[in-house]
Amino acid sequence: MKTLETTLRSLRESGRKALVPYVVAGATPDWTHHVEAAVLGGADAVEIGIPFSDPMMDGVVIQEAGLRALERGTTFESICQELESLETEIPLVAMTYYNIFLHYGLRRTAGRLHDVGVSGAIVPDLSLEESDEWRAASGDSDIATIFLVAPSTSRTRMRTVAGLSQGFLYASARMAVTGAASDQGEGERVVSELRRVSDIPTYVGIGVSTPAQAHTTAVFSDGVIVGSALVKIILQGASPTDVESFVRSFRTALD
Amino acid sequence: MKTLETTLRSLRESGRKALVPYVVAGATPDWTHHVEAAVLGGADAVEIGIPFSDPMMDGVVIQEAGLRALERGTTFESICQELESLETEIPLVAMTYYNIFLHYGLRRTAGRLHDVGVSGAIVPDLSLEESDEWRAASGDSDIATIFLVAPSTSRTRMRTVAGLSQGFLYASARMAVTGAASDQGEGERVVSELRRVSDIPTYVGIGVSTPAQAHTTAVFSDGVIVGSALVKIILQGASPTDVESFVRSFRTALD
Amino acid sequence: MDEINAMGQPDHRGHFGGFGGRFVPEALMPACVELEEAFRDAWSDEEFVALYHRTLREFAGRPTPVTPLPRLSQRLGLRIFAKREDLAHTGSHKINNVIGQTLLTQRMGKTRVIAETGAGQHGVATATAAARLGLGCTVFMGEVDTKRQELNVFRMELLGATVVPVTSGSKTLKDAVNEAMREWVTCVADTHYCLGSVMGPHPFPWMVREFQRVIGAEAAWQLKELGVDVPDAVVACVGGGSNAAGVFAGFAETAAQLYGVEAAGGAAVTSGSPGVLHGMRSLILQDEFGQVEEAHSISAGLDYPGIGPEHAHLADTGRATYVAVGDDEVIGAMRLLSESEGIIPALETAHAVAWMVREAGGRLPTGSTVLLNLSGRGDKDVAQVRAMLMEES
Amino acid sequence: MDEINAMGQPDHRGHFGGFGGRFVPEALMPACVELEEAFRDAWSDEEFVALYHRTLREFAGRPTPVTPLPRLSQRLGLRIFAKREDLAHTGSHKINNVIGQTLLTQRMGKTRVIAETGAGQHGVATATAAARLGLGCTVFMGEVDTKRQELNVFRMELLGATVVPVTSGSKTLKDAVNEAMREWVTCVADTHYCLGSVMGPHPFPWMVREFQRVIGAEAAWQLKELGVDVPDAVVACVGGGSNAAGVFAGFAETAAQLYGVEAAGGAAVTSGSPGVLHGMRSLILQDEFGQVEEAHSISAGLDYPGIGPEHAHLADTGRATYVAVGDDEVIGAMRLLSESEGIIPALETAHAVAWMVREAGGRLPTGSTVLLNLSGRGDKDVAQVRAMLMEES
Ligand SMILES: Cc1ncc(COP(=O)(O)O)c(C=O)c1O
Ligand SMILES: Cc1ncc(COP(=O)(O)O)c(C=O)c1O
Repeated sequence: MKTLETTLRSLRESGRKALVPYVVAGATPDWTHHVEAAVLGGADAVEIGIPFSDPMMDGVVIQEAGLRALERGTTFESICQELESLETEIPLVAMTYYNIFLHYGLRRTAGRLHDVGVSGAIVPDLSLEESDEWRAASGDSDIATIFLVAPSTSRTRMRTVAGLSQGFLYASARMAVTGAASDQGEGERVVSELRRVSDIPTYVGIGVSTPAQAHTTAVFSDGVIVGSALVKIILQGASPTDVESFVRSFRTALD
Repeated sequence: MKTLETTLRSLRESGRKALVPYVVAGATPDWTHHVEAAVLGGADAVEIGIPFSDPMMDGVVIQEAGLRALERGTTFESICQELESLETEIPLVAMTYYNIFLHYGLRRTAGRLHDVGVSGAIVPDLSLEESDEWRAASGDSDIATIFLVAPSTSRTRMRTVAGLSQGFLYASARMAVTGAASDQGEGERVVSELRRVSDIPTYVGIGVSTPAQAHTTAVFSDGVIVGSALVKIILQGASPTDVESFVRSFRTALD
Repeated sequence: MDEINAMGQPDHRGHFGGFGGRFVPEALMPACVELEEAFRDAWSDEEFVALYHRTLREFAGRPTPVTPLPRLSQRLGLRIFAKREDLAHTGSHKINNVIGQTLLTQRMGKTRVIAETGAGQHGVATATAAARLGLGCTVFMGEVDTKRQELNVFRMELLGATVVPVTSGSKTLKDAVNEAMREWVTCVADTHYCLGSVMGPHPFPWMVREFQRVIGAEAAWQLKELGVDVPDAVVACVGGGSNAAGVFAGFAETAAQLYGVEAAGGAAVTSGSPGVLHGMRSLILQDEFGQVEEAHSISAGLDYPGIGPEHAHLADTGRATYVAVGDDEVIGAMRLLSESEGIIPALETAHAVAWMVREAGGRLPTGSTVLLNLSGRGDKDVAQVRAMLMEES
Repeated sequence: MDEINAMGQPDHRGHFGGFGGRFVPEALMPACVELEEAFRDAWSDEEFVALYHRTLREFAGRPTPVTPLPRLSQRLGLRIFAKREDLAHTGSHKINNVIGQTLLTQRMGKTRVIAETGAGQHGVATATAAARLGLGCTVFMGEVDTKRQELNVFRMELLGATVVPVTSGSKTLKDAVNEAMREWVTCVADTHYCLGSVMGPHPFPWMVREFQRVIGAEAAWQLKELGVDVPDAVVACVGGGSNAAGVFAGFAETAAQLYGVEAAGGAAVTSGSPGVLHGMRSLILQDEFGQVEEAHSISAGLDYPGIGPEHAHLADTGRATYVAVGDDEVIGAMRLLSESEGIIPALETAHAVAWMVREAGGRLPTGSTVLLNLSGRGDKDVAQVRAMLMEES
């Protein structure tokens, strides 16, 4: 079992609901401070978005953040360098599209991510069926590969996905790309079905945008992923302190 | 034999080359004065153009004159009324397109033309083959029907055309619509071929635009028709006196 | 009513009953006679006919299909089939005629064609067929139209043709015909005048109808294959009348009702009277003094003050019925066919559709089978229609 | 080189050698699987196949002819034949694919399609096929393109479709695909994503090629009828690669050389490298960091930074050869074909013509027989070309 999963399992055992905020690397010059602020605010892990030109699974907010990052000259390597200087105890999980890894080289990617303190990877366009190569390349590294489950995923398929996911399972609350939503979506059904086939920590994301939603969601899941809602305030110019208190509002709702 | 032909035959017998200028009725308010001036200048007959919206056989100058006439509200009837007040000894020949006659009624047209002192009609889009009706309708009037012969007309066909033409034969000097031309065209060949099949007075038109051309043309024909060259100066504002001296310059060249 | 041979040959002078004939300057008479002879000869020469049909097949995409229109049929309570001239090369039936005439030009040993055009459809078709055979090509187009239809001018130029803007008269189609005739007088020895519809002097109305007959001939067997022996009605728009003549020819000797739909602003049958224009005796729009009036239609292809003489005759004998549709009904009809069947028709064609909409359940009884001649595609018209709709809103 | 079954089925994961596959969000995986099953099932159901072919025939005007191009042949010293996709309904081969996919949509019980479009050709084709079947239709189009191609937007609207301007990324085709995928995630239960080329996740590259195979299949027997057993070369332009795949499929198992002509500014084979984009592993234009680059071509239909995975594979195995042509060669080629044969090709197609001009006597030896896939007509492009030429002069 990779370190990420061990960490997150013991987090769950401690009775704490996981809070995983999402920060787009490079979207602002001080993004690493935002990461640190999120930690201070009570995050249990942080998703580090590595921008890609064609973010097929992302809504307008994260697209915009990615675009800004790219315009600032952000690259996989520049992000890794900035991560090197970031001091944190909690796990970091890279989130990007497969072409970025492919282009950098799969083994090289896994090694580099590990070197800079990343312990997991979410690659939404890397389907289970196409993941052999990456899993082989990252297998002997300590990078956990996190798969997503969607409301459209069949039960049989859930079993397979859950079986291969490492670290945690990303349960998508709705049929949508990243972005705020006002309703609860189908997270509860998805998680309850997953529970029958796996005991891996299961976090709900896609559309979790308020502390109240996070609270309700945490009742049936092991944690929540807060993406667009946080990225949005960062795009609007939030300071690290703003980020810290934003994250803390979720922390409070979860505890 | 209709009066027009009798007149023109005796003109030829007198040794005089016929000069037939062309005036577009209604192109200017004083067009009847232009006709009278042409007579004073030495015309032997005058072609009176009755304007038609779609003058398929006319070049730009006569088109323009016709358009001006139509814009001034000229109609077949208004022209006839104005002709009524025109006093002249020499023959007048109406020139227009068939639809004008058809629309006014064929018998009615012949009668009206005769009443206002016209003795011939040139209808360039009325082919021999389609002329039965008109010839029947005008047969017992004293309106002579003048047909054209073109450089493309075969010898056999020339015989038929010449046989039907009354008053005179209009020999087209070239394959062209009305308008000035600098060369002599094929008039000489056309006339010499016509001579073999008919002794009707034969006048050459289409492109005769200078006294010199008229002179050369009269050597092999019985006369010339001067259209666009005269209409052009009228459009440019020629006074009746200008018209008279223009026509006289041709008269001098012919005598 | 003499239905047998209703659309046979005209008489030896090119008359269809009281219409037709040859009203042209003497200079053009020999050319008309030569053309008539050349056409008669070619049309009875199996090799020429085979070449014509092979060119239509290999180059122009014939046979064009007959498409059942289930959704429009349901809306209108009819059983509608469309003969798809919009799928012919260059986008309308015009290509059938120009392929015939350019092949004939070649056969006559002439090396150049001239043509008139209104919106540019016939001009583009002529330039196309001329390019294919390596013939020179000059197209006369009213100056007003060259400005309204810049893209078609460019299309013709791309195809190697010369476009001459006509500045006489109203500077539109009618004047382009006059100008082409004037030009023809000067170059008739090596040049054929490729007229664009069933109009002009004999043999054009007859010849162009024969070159368009393929529409009706194909549709007749295609309908049979689709289980329709004879349609109750055949509907076509009428400008000069070539697409209508072509499709009617396939059904003239059947019991099918034939309907020609004119544009209200260019309705030579509905609002015109007998007269002579452009070398033919026919029905034309004219004022009380016999001056020809300008037609006014939303659709350039129907913007013609005359009609082919055979149509005047078919109207006279009652074999075909002519009706008129106003500009206001046309856009809705264009939209209806587009939305319900995925075919954007030309504005010309949309007149025929509009009339079907109006008469469904009326002169076209519910349940009756209708063949619509879909004479052309609407691509050429979308810019105009869009601009009109934007102005309105 | 394994020529037998060179263009057969991909493996069970949709791989063509090292390319293809299914790189999509988990939310779309079930839809891809469902689609694959539905397509397999339909494609082996005689009734469906018959319906597809009947629709192509009755509605879309198939078979399109193969036209010998004598004058161009003479100029280039080749024996050239053109497969006339320009004569298919809506003006290009795109209709073949959308008819297949919309019929499949109906069969799957879905009531709506979405599509991406660049210049609008695929969007118009999709809107057309959707209108014909009464399916809802939404088309995603980069905002930049909606402005460049206002008329195509209007055309789609006339056909009853909704056009959504895409404001993300470069606001062009590539982003329209992203946006369509994002939309599909939200409505996959009742909506089919009608992809416009042999790209995207499995089964699209295979399915679209099968729906386009009719081009090559027809051309093969049509050439035989014209006395050509197997052409020496088959030439097609390549954007995503659907027209090329369709025509290649008819000749993959023959000795014909296959040439795919890319736009120099969108040459995924010539200038790209392996990567993953839009659900597939293929060759793509990307910068040194793996960010996908925008393509830049005079021709909107070739303005795509990727290529269908099967082409990447055909390039890999050497069965087909891919070459690139720059914008500067294209207008001349468009003019050449127009003038010499009376066919104005689409700018996309003109790339293939330009390459033939360049290689006549070179890679296309004098006297060799060439099949050109004339993928579409140039009507959509004349305004652009005219504006460009006017700027130059
Ligand atoms: C599509 C279409 N239909 C009809 C017409 C009218 O011509 P005709 O009455 O000769 O068929 C035109 C003329 O341009 C046309 O383009
Ligand atoms: C006429 C034409 N040819 C070619 C293409 C390129 O697409 P593909 O490579 O999928 O055939 C397009 C795309 O719009 C097109 O319109």
